[in-house]
Amino acid sequence: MNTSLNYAYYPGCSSTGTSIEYDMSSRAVCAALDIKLTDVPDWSCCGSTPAHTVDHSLSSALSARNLDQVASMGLDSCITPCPSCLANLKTAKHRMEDEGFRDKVNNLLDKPANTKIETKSVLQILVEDYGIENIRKKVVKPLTGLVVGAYYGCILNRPAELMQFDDREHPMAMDNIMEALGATVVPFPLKVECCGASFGIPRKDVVMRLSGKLLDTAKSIGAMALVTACPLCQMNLDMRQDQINHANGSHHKIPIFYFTQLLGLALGLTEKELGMNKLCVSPRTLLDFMVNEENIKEKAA
Amino acid sequence: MGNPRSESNKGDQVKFQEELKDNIRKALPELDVVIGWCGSFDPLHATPHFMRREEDIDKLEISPLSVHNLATYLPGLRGKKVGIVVKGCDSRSVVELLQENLINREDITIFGFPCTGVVDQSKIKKALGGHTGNIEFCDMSESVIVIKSEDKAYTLPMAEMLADKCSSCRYPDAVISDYFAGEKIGNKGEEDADYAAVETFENLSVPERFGYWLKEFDRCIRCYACRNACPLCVCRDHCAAESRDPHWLSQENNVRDKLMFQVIHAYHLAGRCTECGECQRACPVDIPVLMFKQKMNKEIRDTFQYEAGVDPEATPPLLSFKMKEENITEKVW
Amino acid sequence: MPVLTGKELRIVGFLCNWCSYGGADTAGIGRFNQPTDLRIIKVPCSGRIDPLFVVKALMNGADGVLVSGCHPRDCHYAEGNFYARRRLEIMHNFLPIIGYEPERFEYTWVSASEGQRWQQVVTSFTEQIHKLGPAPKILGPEASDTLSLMQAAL
Amino acid sequence: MKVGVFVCHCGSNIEATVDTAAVAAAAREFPGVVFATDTMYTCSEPGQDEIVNAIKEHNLGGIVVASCTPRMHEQTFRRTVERAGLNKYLFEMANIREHVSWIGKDREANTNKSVDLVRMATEKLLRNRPLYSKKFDINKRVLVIGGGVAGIQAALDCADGGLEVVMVEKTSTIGGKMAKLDKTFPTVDCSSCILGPRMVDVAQHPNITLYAYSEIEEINGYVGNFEIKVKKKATYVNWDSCTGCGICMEKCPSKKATDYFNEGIGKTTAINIPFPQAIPKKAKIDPDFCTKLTKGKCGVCAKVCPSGCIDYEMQDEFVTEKVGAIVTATGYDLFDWSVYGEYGAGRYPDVITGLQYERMLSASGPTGGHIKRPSDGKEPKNIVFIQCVGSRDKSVGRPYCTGFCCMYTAKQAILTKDHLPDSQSYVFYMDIRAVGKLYDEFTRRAMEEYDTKYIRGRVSMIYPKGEKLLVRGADTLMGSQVEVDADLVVLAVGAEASAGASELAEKLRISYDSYGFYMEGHPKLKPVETNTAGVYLAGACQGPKDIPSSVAQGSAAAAKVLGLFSKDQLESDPQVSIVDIKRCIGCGKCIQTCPFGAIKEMEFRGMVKADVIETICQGCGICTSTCPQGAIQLQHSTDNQILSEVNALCQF
Repeated sequence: MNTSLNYAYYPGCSSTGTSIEYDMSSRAVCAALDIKLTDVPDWSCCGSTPAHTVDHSLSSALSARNLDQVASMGLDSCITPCPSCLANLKTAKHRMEDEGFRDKVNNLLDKPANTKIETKSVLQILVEDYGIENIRKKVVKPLTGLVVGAYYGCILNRPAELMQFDDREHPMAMDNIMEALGATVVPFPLKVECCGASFGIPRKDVVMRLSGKLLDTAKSIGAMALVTACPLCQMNLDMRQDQINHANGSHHKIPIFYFTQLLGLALGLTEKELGMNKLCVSPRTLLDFMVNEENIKEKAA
Repeated sequence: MGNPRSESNKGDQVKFQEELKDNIRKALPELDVVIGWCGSFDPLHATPHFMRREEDIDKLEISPLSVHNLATYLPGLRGKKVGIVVKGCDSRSVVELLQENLINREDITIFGFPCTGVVDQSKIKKALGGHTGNIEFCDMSESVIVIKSEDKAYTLPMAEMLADKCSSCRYPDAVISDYFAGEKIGNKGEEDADYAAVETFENLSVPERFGYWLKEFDRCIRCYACRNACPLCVCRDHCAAESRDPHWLSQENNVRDKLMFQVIHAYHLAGRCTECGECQRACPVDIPVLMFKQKMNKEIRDTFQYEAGVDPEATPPLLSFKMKEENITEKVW
Repeated sequence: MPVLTGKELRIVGFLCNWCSYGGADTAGIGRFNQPTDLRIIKVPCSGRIDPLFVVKALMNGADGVLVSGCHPRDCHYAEGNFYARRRLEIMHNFLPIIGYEPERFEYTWVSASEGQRWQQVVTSFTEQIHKLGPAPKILGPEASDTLSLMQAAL
Repeated sequence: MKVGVFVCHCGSNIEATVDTAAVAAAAREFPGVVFATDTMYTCSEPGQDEIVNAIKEHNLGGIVVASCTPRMHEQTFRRTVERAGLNKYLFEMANIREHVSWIGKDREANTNKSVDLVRMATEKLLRNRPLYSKKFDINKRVLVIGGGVAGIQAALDCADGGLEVVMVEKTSTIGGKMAKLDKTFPTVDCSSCILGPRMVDVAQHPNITLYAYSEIEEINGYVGNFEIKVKKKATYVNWDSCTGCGICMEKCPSKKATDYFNEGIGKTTAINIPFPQAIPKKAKIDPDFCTKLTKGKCGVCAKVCPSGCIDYEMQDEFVTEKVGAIVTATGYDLFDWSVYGEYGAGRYPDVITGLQYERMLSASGPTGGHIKRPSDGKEPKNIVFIQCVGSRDKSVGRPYCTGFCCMYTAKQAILTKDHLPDSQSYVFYMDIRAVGKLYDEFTRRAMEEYDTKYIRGRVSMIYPKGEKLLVRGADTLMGSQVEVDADLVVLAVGAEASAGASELAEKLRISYDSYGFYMEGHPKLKPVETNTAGVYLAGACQGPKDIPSSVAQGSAAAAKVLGLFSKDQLESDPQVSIVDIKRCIGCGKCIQTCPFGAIKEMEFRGMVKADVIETICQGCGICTSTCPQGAIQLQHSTDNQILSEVNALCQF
């Protein structure tokens, strides 16, 4: 195990709002695992906002600026919890391999863009750099009794050539982590399906249909909860669960966790540190159930 | 010079020379001829010496003047029982000839001795102001050469008069011998090979390098002394340089064919040349023709970790191959 | 014919009969456009290519030499390209001492089916030679003839 | 030598971008050239006659034709000059079509380049010498590698033609892929009923020696005289006494062995005969699963075998066969479809290959001809066929069309309805390629009479939904998304060269394309020959083929072999090395590097010299580039000939 994991950390804008619990739990988990995170100084938007549909060079310039900030820290790699940020940071680097495009970006920046910085997701460094077996060793409160499905969303590992992480059709990173934490993992057949996020504003009906299908499927395979690694996926499934139920006539009440939250729980962190209270679909019953199950197991032992 | 001589060395030299003569005396009855060196037309030169009778042995002289690589004679004497006195570098030529089946081991008796280097006559000539006629006296110690010529006396530092190959010599002792007279100095391997001169030259610009050779070869008189002195130029009368079939070179006096010949020579020696330096020594117009061979050897060493003239059983790299070549990176298009 | 000044340089190719010559044919059959500088000499096998042919071509005025044979293990004669690889590699690395850029000579492997690869090899090798420009030509019997020209060029 | 030059227009193929008249005019100035002209089609009869007439009229001693690649017409023109009384090696070609006119449109540059190529050819020709072939005896036996339908056809045709045939088959039975099929398209006749008798013929034919469960270890020699080392893999059963009674199979306690014949649908015993009609019908032990061989415990088969033929100590055995020609019929294997993550990459048991489905359909297969889901053994209702899995897909490195999947998918859809009248089949396709006699009619029947729903589009995802598999794809004709709840998904997996094809090609010294398929001598005119004399191709080893094409090529290869063997002696290629005895110094470097052992030492006036054995020399010329003094020269590619070409190009 690498004892001195040290990364520049790019939180991304959702981390200050809708996915604050993802940011909290990511930081808490890394601290608990002795992974040193240093915030990218004066970080700004990554450009994955509507900018990227309007102007590629502007979008990439935003990413390039943040990558420059990383370089100014004397580091050559950076991690972020958000797959959307990650995709845009990687896309910018990829596009800038083209000289003409790089010139355009450089015109928008004060200094030539750095094209060397590598970016990874928090999930990726936990799996690849820290290692699942090392996580397993750190578990103090196993997720006994929890039956969970892992939902990765569509951009965490796609396009495969760009993201360079896990299998594009059948990722297992979160499944393996959950298994290491003592949960019962049910294979989630729609793990890389689209939740409809990109239609979130103009076509809510699409979100209702697509996310509704995800929840239906979760229920059909007996998952008590889903874990995600994406602020948008989580938001659609969690915050909009009521709207989905309403639109589809369903009655789901499935807690949607960030994987870092459950990881933190197993590492013995408090619910507060992990922002459990920020979830819309209350995980209360489930959390109590797990504690209860663990007690039964201990007694039996 | 690479092998420091102690003051007691001269005494040793006399001793091993006597031992060497004893060795030859013992072996000569079984042999047709033993080749060594003896004094020549003036005290500054030695000449190859063919010993057939016992009394010839007394004339044998080993000194820094024993410059000739006597292995050059061996293929021509094939079929005869031949003894040969070899410096370390000469012995490597013998190894090569054995490897290429051009001489038979059972016909050859090899007499080795610890060589401390031979002189470069061109350097002496230069030190003497360009002419070496009428040498009246020459004496050599470990550190100096004292020469009297036309009433002038010169005291030249030995170290500066040694051949370049001797200053970086890695094989002072014969690598193969039946008799060895004196104490061995100790050989080094191919990894210690020193190609600084080649590397320095390669740092010159492309036109500088090309221009250098054009200028050097401009004075080549196509005498082929370089080839004739080479112990491994075994084609002799059938050299590609003078043949019409194959017709590699014209007989015209042009610098292109002169240069081409040297490349042919270097390539035909690839993986075979032991850098004995005879080609360069023999050149009457002092063209540094050894550098091509050194460059070739450097590439052979770097690519195949191979050095010629060490192991009579080895297969030279250009006559063999590996399915996967560790040190060859092919161009990616 | 003289090279078309400003348009072409003199590039000589040595191609083995079984793979690369066929690959060049395949490129032709596929109408894969290529620069016109290269002239191809067909030999039975890359193992037939004496590296001295390469030097001969350069000294006689070629600006670039390209050798192509079957891919390793695919030699029609089983071993020819393995010998060729060693010999050509050594010559490639030797060239700088004479005063030729090693990039003037490349060797590679193209199979009879790889028309597209052949097009790519020819195109990028031709570009490479054009980037280097014309090689020094040795003119006349005396070195001075060439040297004065080189001086003028510098 | 007086040289004549003919510059071909090749219609407009050359003339369009090369000024052939200017090339001919330039050629007239070359030393040695006394006659030069441009002609419309030099290879045509009048074109050839023109050459013959010019030779006679101008007393020409050699001819240069500037036209297409020598791989196309060198033989043609050699015969032409021979017809005019010249030695056929007094001829050279300049390739101004494939290497000039077809690869650039710059007429000035092309013309200039053509002149160079003609000068080069002329300079070489001036150094050509007449060469004469030697005759040598041939061994009129033929080796057939591979016992699939193409190999069987080639072997039987050769054997019926009176040749001794040696057949080497990798698996323990012949029959190949066809033996695994239930029915064949477009006639829907029983595959084993038509193949079975042919397999029996192979076994019973007095002229055929069959080595099953054997592989080619080594091939030496050349056309007419190959020497083949065959590895007979250890079967642990003495086949001389095995009667194929099958008692060992009944009693073998190790019943979990992979059933290769049934494509992994079901399991078999460690000692097994792959299927009842196997030829030879002999048992073999799979050493990976036999507990006697893995753990040293068991020995049941040895106890029950009535003829005592079990031998656990058996080792691989090598035999040598001498033949004069080789037919390669190594067939194909299925593409490894597990790269398709969207189809589950092998995670879902109810996603199977077409060949697995075929075994299921077969009455002698593991399910006795019943279609069952591998996961739960239930009868499927909705069956989805996906075509072009590993065909026409650049993203997985398989851009070519396998060609027969459209047809076998239609066949399987029809058979599905026959087996399960209540079922519904869906076929996701890209295009329907039904080129062949009665083929298109057949796919129409699948759609119209058997109510198979054909959906034009690719499948983007398969995922489990309860017990079913949800197949989602695009219907590109409707422009909509389609989802089918399937019980079983059958993938029409494309073909690729059989495993080990490239290693065998290296032994045969033939070329193969980037997918491992063997290269034919010429895509149009030499479809069964290879560029190695005496080696022929049959069946899918040359490219994916259906049964009729494979059989046709098997027969064609046999015809080629019979043609080759119609003479008692072959003419050797005179383009071999010769030693100039005066120049040779006997260093033996050529002997050391010759890959064929074609050079030996000889004694000449007490000196050692090299000597070439003409019939063994293959003409590679490694010796020539090895010999420093140029004492050994490859004729027709001598140092002087190549130097003259170099000089011709580099004189400016």
